[in-house]
Amino acid sequence: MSADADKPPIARRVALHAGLIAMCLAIVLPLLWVLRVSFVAPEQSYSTTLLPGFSTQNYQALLSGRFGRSYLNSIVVSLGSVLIALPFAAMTGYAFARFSTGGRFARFLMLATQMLPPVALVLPSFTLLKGLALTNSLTGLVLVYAALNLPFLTWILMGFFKAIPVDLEWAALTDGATAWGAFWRIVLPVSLPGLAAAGVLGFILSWNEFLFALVLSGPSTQTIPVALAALQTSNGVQIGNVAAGVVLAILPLVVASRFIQRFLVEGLTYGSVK
Amino acid sequence: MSADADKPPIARRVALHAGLIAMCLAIVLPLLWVLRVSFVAPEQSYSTTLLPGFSTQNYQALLSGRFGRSYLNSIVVSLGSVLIALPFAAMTGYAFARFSTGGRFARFLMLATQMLPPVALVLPSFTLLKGLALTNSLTGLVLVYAALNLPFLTWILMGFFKAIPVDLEWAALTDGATAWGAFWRIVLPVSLPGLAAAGVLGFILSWNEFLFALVLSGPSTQTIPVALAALQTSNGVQIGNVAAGVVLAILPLVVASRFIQRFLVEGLTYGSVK
Amino acid sequence: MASIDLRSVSKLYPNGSYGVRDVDLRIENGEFVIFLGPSGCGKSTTLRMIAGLESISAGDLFIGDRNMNRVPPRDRNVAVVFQSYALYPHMSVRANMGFGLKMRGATGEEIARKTEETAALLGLGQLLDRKPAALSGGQRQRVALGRAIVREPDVFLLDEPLSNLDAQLRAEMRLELVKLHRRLGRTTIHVTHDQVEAMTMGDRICIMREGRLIQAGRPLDIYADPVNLFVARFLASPAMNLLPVRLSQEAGSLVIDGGEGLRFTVPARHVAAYAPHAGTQVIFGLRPEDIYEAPQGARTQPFALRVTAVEALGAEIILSGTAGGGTARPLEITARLSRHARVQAGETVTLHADLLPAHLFDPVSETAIARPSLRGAA
Amino acid sequence: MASIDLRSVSKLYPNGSYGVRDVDLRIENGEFVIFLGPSGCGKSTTLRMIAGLESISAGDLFIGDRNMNRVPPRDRNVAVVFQSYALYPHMSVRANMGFGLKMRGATGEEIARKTEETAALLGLGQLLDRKPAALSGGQRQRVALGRAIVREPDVFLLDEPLSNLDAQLRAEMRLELVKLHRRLGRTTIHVTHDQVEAMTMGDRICIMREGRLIQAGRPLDIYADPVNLFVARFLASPAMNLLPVRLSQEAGSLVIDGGEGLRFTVPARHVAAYAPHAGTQVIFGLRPEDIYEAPQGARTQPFALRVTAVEALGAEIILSGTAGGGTARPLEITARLSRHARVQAGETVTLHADLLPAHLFDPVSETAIARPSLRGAA
Repeated sequence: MSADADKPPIARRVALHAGLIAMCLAIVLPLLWVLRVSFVAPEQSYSTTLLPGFSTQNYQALLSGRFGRSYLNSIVVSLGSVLIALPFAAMTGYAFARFSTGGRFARFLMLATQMLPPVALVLPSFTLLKGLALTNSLTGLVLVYAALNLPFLTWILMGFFKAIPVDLEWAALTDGATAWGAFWRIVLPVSLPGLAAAGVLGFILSWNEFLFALVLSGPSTQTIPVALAALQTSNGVQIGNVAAGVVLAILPLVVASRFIQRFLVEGLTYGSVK
Repeated sequence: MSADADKPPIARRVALHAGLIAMCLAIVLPLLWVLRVSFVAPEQSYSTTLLPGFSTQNYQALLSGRFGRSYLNSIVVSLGSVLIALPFAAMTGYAFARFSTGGRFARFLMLATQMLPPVALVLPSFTLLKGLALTNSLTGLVLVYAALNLPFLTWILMGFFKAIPVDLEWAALTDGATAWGAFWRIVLPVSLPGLAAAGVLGFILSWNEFLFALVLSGPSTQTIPVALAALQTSNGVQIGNVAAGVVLAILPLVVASRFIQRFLVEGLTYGSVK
Repeated sequence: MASIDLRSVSKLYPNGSYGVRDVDLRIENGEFVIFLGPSGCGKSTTLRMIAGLESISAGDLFIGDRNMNRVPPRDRNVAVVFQSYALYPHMSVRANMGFGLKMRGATGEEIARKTEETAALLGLGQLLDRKPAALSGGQRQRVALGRAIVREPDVFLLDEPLSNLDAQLRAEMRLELVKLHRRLGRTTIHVTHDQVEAMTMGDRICIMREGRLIQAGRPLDIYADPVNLFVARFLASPAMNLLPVRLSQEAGSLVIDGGEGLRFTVPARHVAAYAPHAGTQVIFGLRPEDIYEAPQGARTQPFALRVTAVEALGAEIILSGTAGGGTARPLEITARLSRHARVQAGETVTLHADLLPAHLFDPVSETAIARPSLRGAA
Repeated sequence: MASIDLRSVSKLYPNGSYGVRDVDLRIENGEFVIFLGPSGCGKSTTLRMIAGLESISAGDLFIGDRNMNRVPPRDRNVAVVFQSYALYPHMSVRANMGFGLKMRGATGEEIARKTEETAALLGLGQLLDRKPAALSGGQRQRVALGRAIVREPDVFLLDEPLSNLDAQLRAEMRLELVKLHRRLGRTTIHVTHDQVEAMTMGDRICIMREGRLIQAGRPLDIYADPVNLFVARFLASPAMNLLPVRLSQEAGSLVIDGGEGLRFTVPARHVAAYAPHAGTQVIFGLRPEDIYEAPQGARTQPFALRVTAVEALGAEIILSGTAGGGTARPLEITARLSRHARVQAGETVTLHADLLPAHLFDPVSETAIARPSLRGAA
């Protein structure tokens, strides 16, 4: 008798895997097509040959235009907003997790802010930034994104802090640390995976955000989603440029998420019944 | 000695609470202002009187126009997409949680789809729907939103299912249930809070979605976020109408979230270190 | 000097319930005290109040001569060993043990020296550079202990430190903790729900229940003279037999009547104490090990037991059966016999009870009826 | 007929490690068998393979005369009581107990009748309409048991069902489970890591370690004749003393030499069996209760113990000390004396060991050196 006696019959397994592979291709092929289009000359975008010739023409055209600037803008805005929001989120999340500050109502309020339609928030944001003369500025976008990220990051970090046993902090307190010392020397290092996961998620949210970027940025401060949208509408869809733009837009996400894949998959459990 | 000896001195407490109340007002006042503007006649929107007179004029104007139709569209689209996505999400989430189907890679792939910039997905969606003659149709929007919701709902439900002890299913299996029977009679009823929370979150995501709605809907199929945006740009900002629109847009979210507040706050813990 | 003085200390929760209520206790410098009780009895809360990890709602706490009510934990010079060990997972064993010294501003050299010394004392020398995750349960327990010892605190507070170890390791660590206490001579409070730990480790046991201190005293004193039914039931396994009987005056002697032939005469030594209760219902408390298979001279009195179950543990035999009853249902009695006893379930055997160490309890107040203790005399 | 037959059953995990390896065991119809072992020894995995909740990687499982390898759990007619109880939280006690009958297509009337009967049997009559969340731990345990009983399965599989109860309730339920088994007469497997449960509840103990079945037999047989050091160490607390000694032939008698005066003569009855090992190092296994304070006639031989710790448990005294040694460090010996013994730590006392039940083990293979058992003879 084989070592594992409970595999289904071979015919069923072949059929099963054939079906699964077909479904995987349905998901993966479009992505591969985008990759292909981005690396062939624009005039051959729609050619039926599989790879009519490798060319970085699309990327060159794209980066020589405004897209390069947009790329930099996106990095500054996404990184900046996370760096501003994360420390506040960590402290608020810790207060919620350990001291139940504000009780259930405060947590609900924080969650509720996430439920407002972004469209309803764009106009007030615009008015606020205009009053501060921060429209069309990266600073303005950074601040708005930090504000948008704050409740989400707080929520995620609250979960991580809750999972840290209070005994650890008690041990630090009796070992001679102050409350702040226990947070800084014990809680923060222990929750580094959570901070990293939260940071990357915040980065991705900011990186992908379209609506606020559209309304609050000007030509010199536009971010990648806005630039991508512009490519798709300005003078007809330049499919080669768009494909290159999409590849570039996804690139840092792939890098970042592979890097923290472990923390994301292991560490992020949205739901748990009690 | 009083029953609780460790309250801070009274002066500090007064100062602390005064500060906190000021901050709460900063958050709550704008919302109250929107509520006020929505209920006064449009010509008094900017008046300095606190309540210059109650009027439902804004609401009447709004609902007699296209907004009423948009409201219905939003309800159909949000509800429809959740109802389609939820059963699939439940089954996929259960497979991920209990049988580790696809392993870590499948879960990561699912998470990765959440990281693609929506802007990059809009054009392909449009092309797909056009091929199926489903642009400008509610059916098309429902399908797209269901697809967008699916990975997110799967992720949340996976967390809920993971938290259900496998013993429960084992007990059902030895009690005479089939695997499907155990899922249907035991796992699903036990995870009802999770299903409710996931459903409401999916509803809110669809309700608030702007970009896809903008691109994929026509005049007769526009949803609330698009309608709200139109109010803010078409013929100058009609502040009274916008305020009424915002209040109406938020209304179902308030109702839905109060209803499941307990499940959301208790049940949703995003992060946990192992 | 690190005596600990609790003066009607209470812990009141915001919801109005008491975690600890009016605890009065003085622990002398160098004493090893056990807090024993079922879960939720307030023993851990009391420990945490002494450590400063929970606030004191009412009453006063002195360590040495200093009122500690408002002193933060770091200034109390106490060390806590937690049930979960609470090792800092991102630090090596060395850094874990040195953390307290570092926080108190010790020099690097001093930290290194003391850490090495303590590690050697506990046999942790080889493990100093490991992370806690790479240690076994027993090793983690030792590191937690080492982290407490290295700081040379005035007071050790141990919160069920042995409950996560398996039976064998627990027995070893029990002895080791006692030796360590003898060697260091520091005031120690050990919280546990394990009767064996309580009986064997401490100078004194403090039994708590529902936030109150029920009885405090030397282990064998409490074992011999429990103040009430709770203590009588809680301190041993199998627990004391507690039988509802009638106490009556018959022909000049005081008789314990369990009905249907279950009758014992109160020993002369206790007659004076128990005589005032003649004619009332009482609870008769008899430990399983005070029942013998053979008569032990004049000390014991015979009775018949209908055996319902025989549990042969190898080293001894636990016998369950019924006897007496009469008006109510038959009384369930457990006896602890030597492993050489030959008894079968279903038989009726004659056993011999030693009445001298037995107790009578008031069935309403559940407290023991006072009688002269045997402990001083023995 | 529901005998259970395991024929070289193995569980191989995808990572290549064995959960259970080549277990051969026949359990007769109506037998009460205990699976005992430390956590991770494969006892629960074996139970789940019998229930059909884990697949069998190799070997065959028969229940009655039927090969069950590929039969789903619902068609095996077994009932499992889980450590977590696994009550369906959204159903009342009544629905929980009736679920199995309902799944098997019983009529509503039949379900109601059997549920009521079983509830009455277990004293759950008052609780039938409660949800599990509204029950105490002991009540949940009973409901889980009731849910298993009501279906009248051929086989009961109990996976550490008592481990979440407190000591007192555990002792009660132990007796009750035994009575229940006697009454229902169904084949029962009880998984536990508790030696007391193992010794007292079953007809037979199966001791497992690292996926293998080490020893199976009647409790007192295994206690008297452990096959190896693991079993000797595992089955009691305090564990058997295991002392490295030298076995030598001296002046016509076989001598166990622990160095520095710790010398025993092998009883005549065992000389024939042990003589071939004369002149080698062996492990001498002596149970703590085979050491007495006073000589027991010719059975016992005296030795001197330097007492290092005295643990007075009230009902008995556990003595730790050292003796012998010589070439290596002194040997640590634990003795279990009656509570009347008067010993102080620091003293050297003369104790008396009964060599007849003692064992010798091979220090390399760790197995017991075969000798005639006392069990049949006694």
